[in-house]
Amino acid sequence: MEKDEYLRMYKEMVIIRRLEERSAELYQQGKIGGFLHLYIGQEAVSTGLISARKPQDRVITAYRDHGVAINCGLSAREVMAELLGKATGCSKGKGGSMHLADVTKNFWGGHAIVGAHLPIATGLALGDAYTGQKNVTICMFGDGATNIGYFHEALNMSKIWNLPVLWVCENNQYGMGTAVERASAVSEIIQKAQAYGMPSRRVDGMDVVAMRQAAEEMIEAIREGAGPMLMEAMTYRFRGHSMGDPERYRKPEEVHRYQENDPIGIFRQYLQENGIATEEALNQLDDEAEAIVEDAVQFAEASPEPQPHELFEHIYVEA
Amino acid sequence: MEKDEYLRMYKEMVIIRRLEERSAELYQQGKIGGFLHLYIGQEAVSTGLISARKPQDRVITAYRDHGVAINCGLSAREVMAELLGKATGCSKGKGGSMHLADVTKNFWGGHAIVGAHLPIATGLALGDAYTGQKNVTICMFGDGATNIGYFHEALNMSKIWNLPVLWVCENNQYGMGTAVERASAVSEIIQKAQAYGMPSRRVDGMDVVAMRQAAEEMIEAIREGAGPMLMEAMTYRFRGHSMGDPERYRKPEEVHRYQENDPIGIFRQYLQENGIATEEALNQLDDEAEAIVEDAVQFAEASPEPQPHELFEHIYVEA
Amino acid sequence: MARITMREAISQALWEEMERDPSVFILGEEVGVWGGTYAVTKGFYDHFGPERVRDTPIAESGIIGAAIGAALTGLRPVAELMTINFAFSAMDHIVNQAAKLHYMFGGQMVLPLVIRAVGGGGRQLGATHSQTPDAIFAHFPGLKVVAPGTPADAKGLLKSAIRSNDPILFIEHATLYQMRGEVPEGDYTIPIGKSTVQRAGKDVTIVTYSKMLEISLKAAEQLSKEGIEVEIVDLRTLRPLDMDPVLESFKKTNRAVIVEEGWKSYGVGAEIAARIYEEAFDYVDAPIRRVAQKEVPLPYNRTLEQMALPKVEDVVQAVREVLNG
Amino acid sequence: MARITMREAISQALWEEMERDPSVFILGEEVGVWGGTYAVTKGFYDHFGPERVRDTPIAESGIIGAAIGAALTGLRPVAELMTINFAFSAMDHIVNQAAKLHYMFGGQMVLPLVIRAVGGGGRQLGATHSQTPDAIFAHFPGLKVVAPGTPADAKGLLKSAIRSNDPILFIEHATLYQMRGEVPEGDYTIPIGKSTVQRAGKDVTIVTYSKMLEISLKAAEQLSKEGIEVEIVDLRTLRPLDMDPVLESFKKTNRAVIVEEGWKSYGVGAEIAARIYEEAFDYVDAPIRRVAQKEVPLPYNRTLEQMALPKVEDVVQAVREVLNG
Ligand SMILES: Cc1ncc(C[n+]2csc(CCOP(=O)(O)OP(=O)(O)O)c2C)c(N)n1
Ligand SMILES: Cc1ncc(C[n+]2csc(CCOP(=O)(O)OP(=O)(O)O)c2C)c(N)n1
Ligand SMILES: [Mg+2]
Ligand SMILES: [Mg+2]
Repeated sequence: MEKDEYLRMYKEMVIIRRLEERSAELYQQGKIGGFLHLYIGQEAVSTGLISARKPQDRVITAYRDHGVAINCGLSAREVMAELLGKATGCSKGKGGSMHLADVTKNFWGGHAIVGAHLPIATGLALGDAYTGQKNVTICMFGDGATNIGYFHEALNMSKIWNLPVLWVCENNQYGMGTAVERASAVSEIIQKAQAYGMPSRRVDGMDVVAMRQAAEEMIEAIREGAGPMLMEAMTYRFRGHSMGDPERYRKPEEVHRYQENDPIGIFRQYLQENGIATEEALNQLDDEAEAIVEDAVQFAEASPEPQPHELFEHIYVEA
Repeated sequence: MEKDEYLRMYKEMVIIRRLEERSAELYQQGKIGGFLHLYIGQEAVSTGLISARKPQDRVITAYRDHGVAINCGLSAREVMAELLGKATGCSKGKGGSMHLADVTKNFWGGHAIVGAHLPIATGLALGDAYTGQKNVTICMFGDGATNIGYFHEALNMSKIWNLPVLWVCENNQYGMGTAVERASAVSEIIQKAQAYGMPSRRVDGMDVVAMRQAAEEMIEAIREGAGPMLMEAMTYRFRGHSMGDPERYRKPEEVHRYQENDPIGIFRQYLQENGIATEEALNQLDDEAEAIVEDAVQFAEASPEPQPHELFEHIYVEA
Repeated sequence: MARITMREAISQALWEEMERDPSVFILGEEVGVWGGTYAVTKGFYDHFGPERVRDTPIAESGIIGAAIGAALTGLRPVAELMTINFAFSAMDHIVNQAAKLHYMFGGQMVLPLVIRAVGGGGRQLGATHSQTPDAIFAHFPGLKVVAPGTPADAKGLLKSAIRSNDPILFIEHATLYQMRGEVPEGDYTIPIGKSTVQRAGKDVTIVTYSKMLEISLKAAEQLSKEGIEVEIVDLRTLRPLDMDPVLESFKKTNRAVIVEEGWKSYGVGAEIAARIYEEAFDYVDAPIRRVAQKEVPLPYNRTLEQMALPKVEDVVQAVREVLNG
Repeated sequence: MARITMREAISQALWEEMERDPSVFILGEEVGVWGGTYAVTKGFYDHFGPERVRDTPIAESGIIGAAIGAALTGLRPVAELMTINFAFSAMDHIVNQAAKLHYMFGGQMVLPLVIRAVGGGGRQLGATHSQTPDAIFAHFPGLKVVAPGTPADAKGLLKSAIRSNDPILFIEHATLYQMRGEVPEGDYTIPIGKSTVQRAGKDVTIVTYSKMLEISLKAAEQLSKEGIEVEIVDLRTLRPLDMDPVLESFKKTNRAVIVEEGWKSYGVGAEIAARIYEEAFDYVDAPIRRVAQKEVPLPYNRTLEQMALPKVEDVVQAVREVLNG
């Protein structure tokens, strides 16, 4: 990897972190409504993963989507504006936190029904296979999502049709308050790949470099016709499931233990130890990231609400 | 096994065969309506399987249910009457071929939505676990049913809760016209058990003795708390999926090859070779079986239609 | 114009659209090798090949989800649900995904998607396999729901549906496949969302669609012999609902009967009746009647099942009632 | 009588029934350790243990299927769907299994099953998470659909539901959980399938239920200041539908407004309007009005979302219209 690429990734991770922290504040202030699922702690997963895709590769994920959106190249401005429900948001204020998307950047959302986007991902890849394009679809979902039938139907179909999908389970070890072993008969999610005769790989999702490398290898193999694969990224969310989670299901010590394993801290150390960046350079990136997020907040706050007539737009393409 | 038990099983298989043949005729005559799925070729599966259960063990299956009903102890009369939609049918003429049941015999139906009865089976077993009864639930389904999400949700739940269910896939190698390998990423259905960390076993479903033995072992292990298991019974349906199947998806030679492997013929030979029954004794059982089915047809034909007011009965328990 | 069956008309529309546009393809259970459970896609697999006539596993959510995804990439999938009863096994993908993606993402996602599904009772298939739950799908804004009652409409509407950029549930009726009618050859389209008068009359307006059009036409013939001339408006599309021809007719006849195959409560007839009263209150001369299915899960037994389904005599009687009412 | 919230009332009903009858148990996502996403089952897990307050995987068909199976064995499961929007992911099990097994097998299967589901919009949850699709469930004979609008009704109806031997979908409204009201202590039941007058009046009848009762009561207060006395009939149960109190009221007022939160087309109001016209035609003095949600997938933006939902002013205006109409 080029040095610039490392730094770009580092900065993206910090942008995500800052954006999530500011979102939490704006939620507390009542400026963001609905459900808000923060990506704090999981930044390395999508940053490493998405950095390995080509622009023509499609990305689709669940409602924990702010980080993914940034990694896909959406600006912090249009993400923040969407969180505030503004007309300048990437989904025109109609989607909100759970429904970010920008199809021109091949980011296909942000989906709020657990697991329901997996069959859609199969379809995105089917579309590419049908037209003979060598694109890969990257579909991300949580550990909890692997227990719903949609997962099963989607993975099976992708395999019988040998479709170019990289299935990425972000195993943050809980689906809301339910620990993975209380909800899933097997706690290693990769074991589920065996039911589909699908290659699989477990990756340290706190290590962005490991994620990047695994993603590159798997995406290129899929692009070359290896068929769908399942990646399990081991990670942890530092915050509650969404805002207002009483967090009765885990001990603060557990959270602290993981927080010491901060993906941004790990990457920082890696960059310094390998002489890729100095502390000052990283601090400067931190400042830039912070400025970007602050600008985004200001932009979003200053942006207009959608016009009332927008309520009746986009129900159908054809009236 | 006792000699009597062998003979009882043999006779049951022949009753099923005759009953299915007569059903086909009655369907052609327009006396049976709707969909009719014959069990011809698969008799050894449920005969061996159900013969291993205790009366308190629950049985639930799909729409290919006539044989299972007979094995569960429903009379040929009430089965045939149901096929003809008569008031004397086991479901009062309201269910038809796909919805046979007799809960007093612990036969919980006959279900027509592919795979939808699997979560219900989880619930039957959950009921027994809740009340501390050592009953086993036997849930049968086709190979095609293993691709729908219901299968996944049900098997996973049964395992995390360690419920007493024997999952039995009747792999007759086709779901309608779709060969198992065209629909399922793995063509050995038992491989799907790995996604649930569930013990599994493949059994020759044309051999009633093998079925009986495997079922005994698995049912008793489950009764003793081993948790759910998956059995795959390898079998074949000699007739079309239902009446009026154009059978474009398989060659007559393939069907003939399997027909030479007739489960009744195999069992007949086994009984003679092991000195359990003479040819005459078996012929006599054949005659008895035929007489039972003929009597059932006459009974069914002579039975009354449901009263018109029945249309409005049983919508609710409480008005 | 050729006199062909509804099955042939639908088959023809599919075939022609596939020939015309390589982005149109079919997926569903038994659509390929088998030739379609109702033989609608017979011969397609051999002609268009397995990529364009794609057999799927039994996985309804998977099928509709895959169709949605493919549509998002710009293709024009026609997903077949073997029967509409299995739409419940794909409900989320139909009403929560297909119906909402365009709106929810601010218009950037476009889904040129057709879901074909066969509905209707009367074939002794029992409660789970005999439903006409059209109204519940029509309840969701974002989805269009089309249900033709004649071979010509089936062809014209299906072609329009395939060319449309909106997600459309296209409901066919199993007992109409054999029905014959004149169908224009070649490129024949009918706009989605337009009701139409299928029989002119002056005394009573019957509002109906799909299979019940046939029943209503028979009733009309019978009534005509008694000198009662019924006008029949065929909705053809349940959402968006075109009330104009209904209201125009009603303002002439001042009396209406609504005939639907599904259950009465919370069904199609309720909406039509409510709208007529709302939009033509001053023209109402008698209470509007609804003819619909008895409110029971349909039983297997033939006699009971027939008792539960709306019949010609029910329509005739309802018309007499509104004339006397 | 204590003045408690709807949340407490529901919680109380569940708690008391579980204490009373060991065959009652709860299953669903986050009902246990978490204490219920809406805190309805807070404290239950510690008191009743993991067998009776069973956390499940995210697998809605699995949950409802398991509840059906357990009910068939004679238990009384109360299955919780985290929100009614996820009912689409269990649609087949709700409308094809739970609603039909009793009938289809000739009465031999009995399902004492309650499915609790939280519905409603107004919290900026976006299109997939804000629905009020009550009407579509009420369309299916075999299922009962209950949706209380006051804490007392919530308690009394939930207790009856748990004791009932029929499958019941019990719809709660997320924005009503904080609502307070007098609730009888201890064994208090209300029969399923009975509408009731929640406010007496003589000028106009409002027919409504669930959250819209609150909106309608506010509208009534406002109108009362202008001397217009509205009578409010709360349906409470959508199937079986009890029209008696509606018709009795209507025969007195001769004017009606129906207020529902869901979409208008093919919604609850259509059915109520159609029935009033059918059963009290001679009493109609003005067209019946429906107040309902705008026909759009609910957007996230707060202003747009509020525009789409029925408001007090909408009800007030509709009442004025029927008085002038
Ligand atoms: C079908 C469905 N059921 C339930 C929910 C409610 N819900 C939202 S997120 C969630 C937990 C998902 O956990 P997981 O897949 O592990 O993702 P994570 O939140 O950990 O990223 C649940 C139960 C939903 N949105 N959709
Ligand atoms: C959810 C659903 N989808 C489709 C169907 C139509 N259908 C009925 S049987 C069947 C094939 C099932 O195959 P399999 O499970 O292998 O059982 P078999 O018929 O071979 O015994 C299909 C597709 C259905 N009944 N339910
Ligand atoms: Mg998780
Ligand atoms: Mg099979």
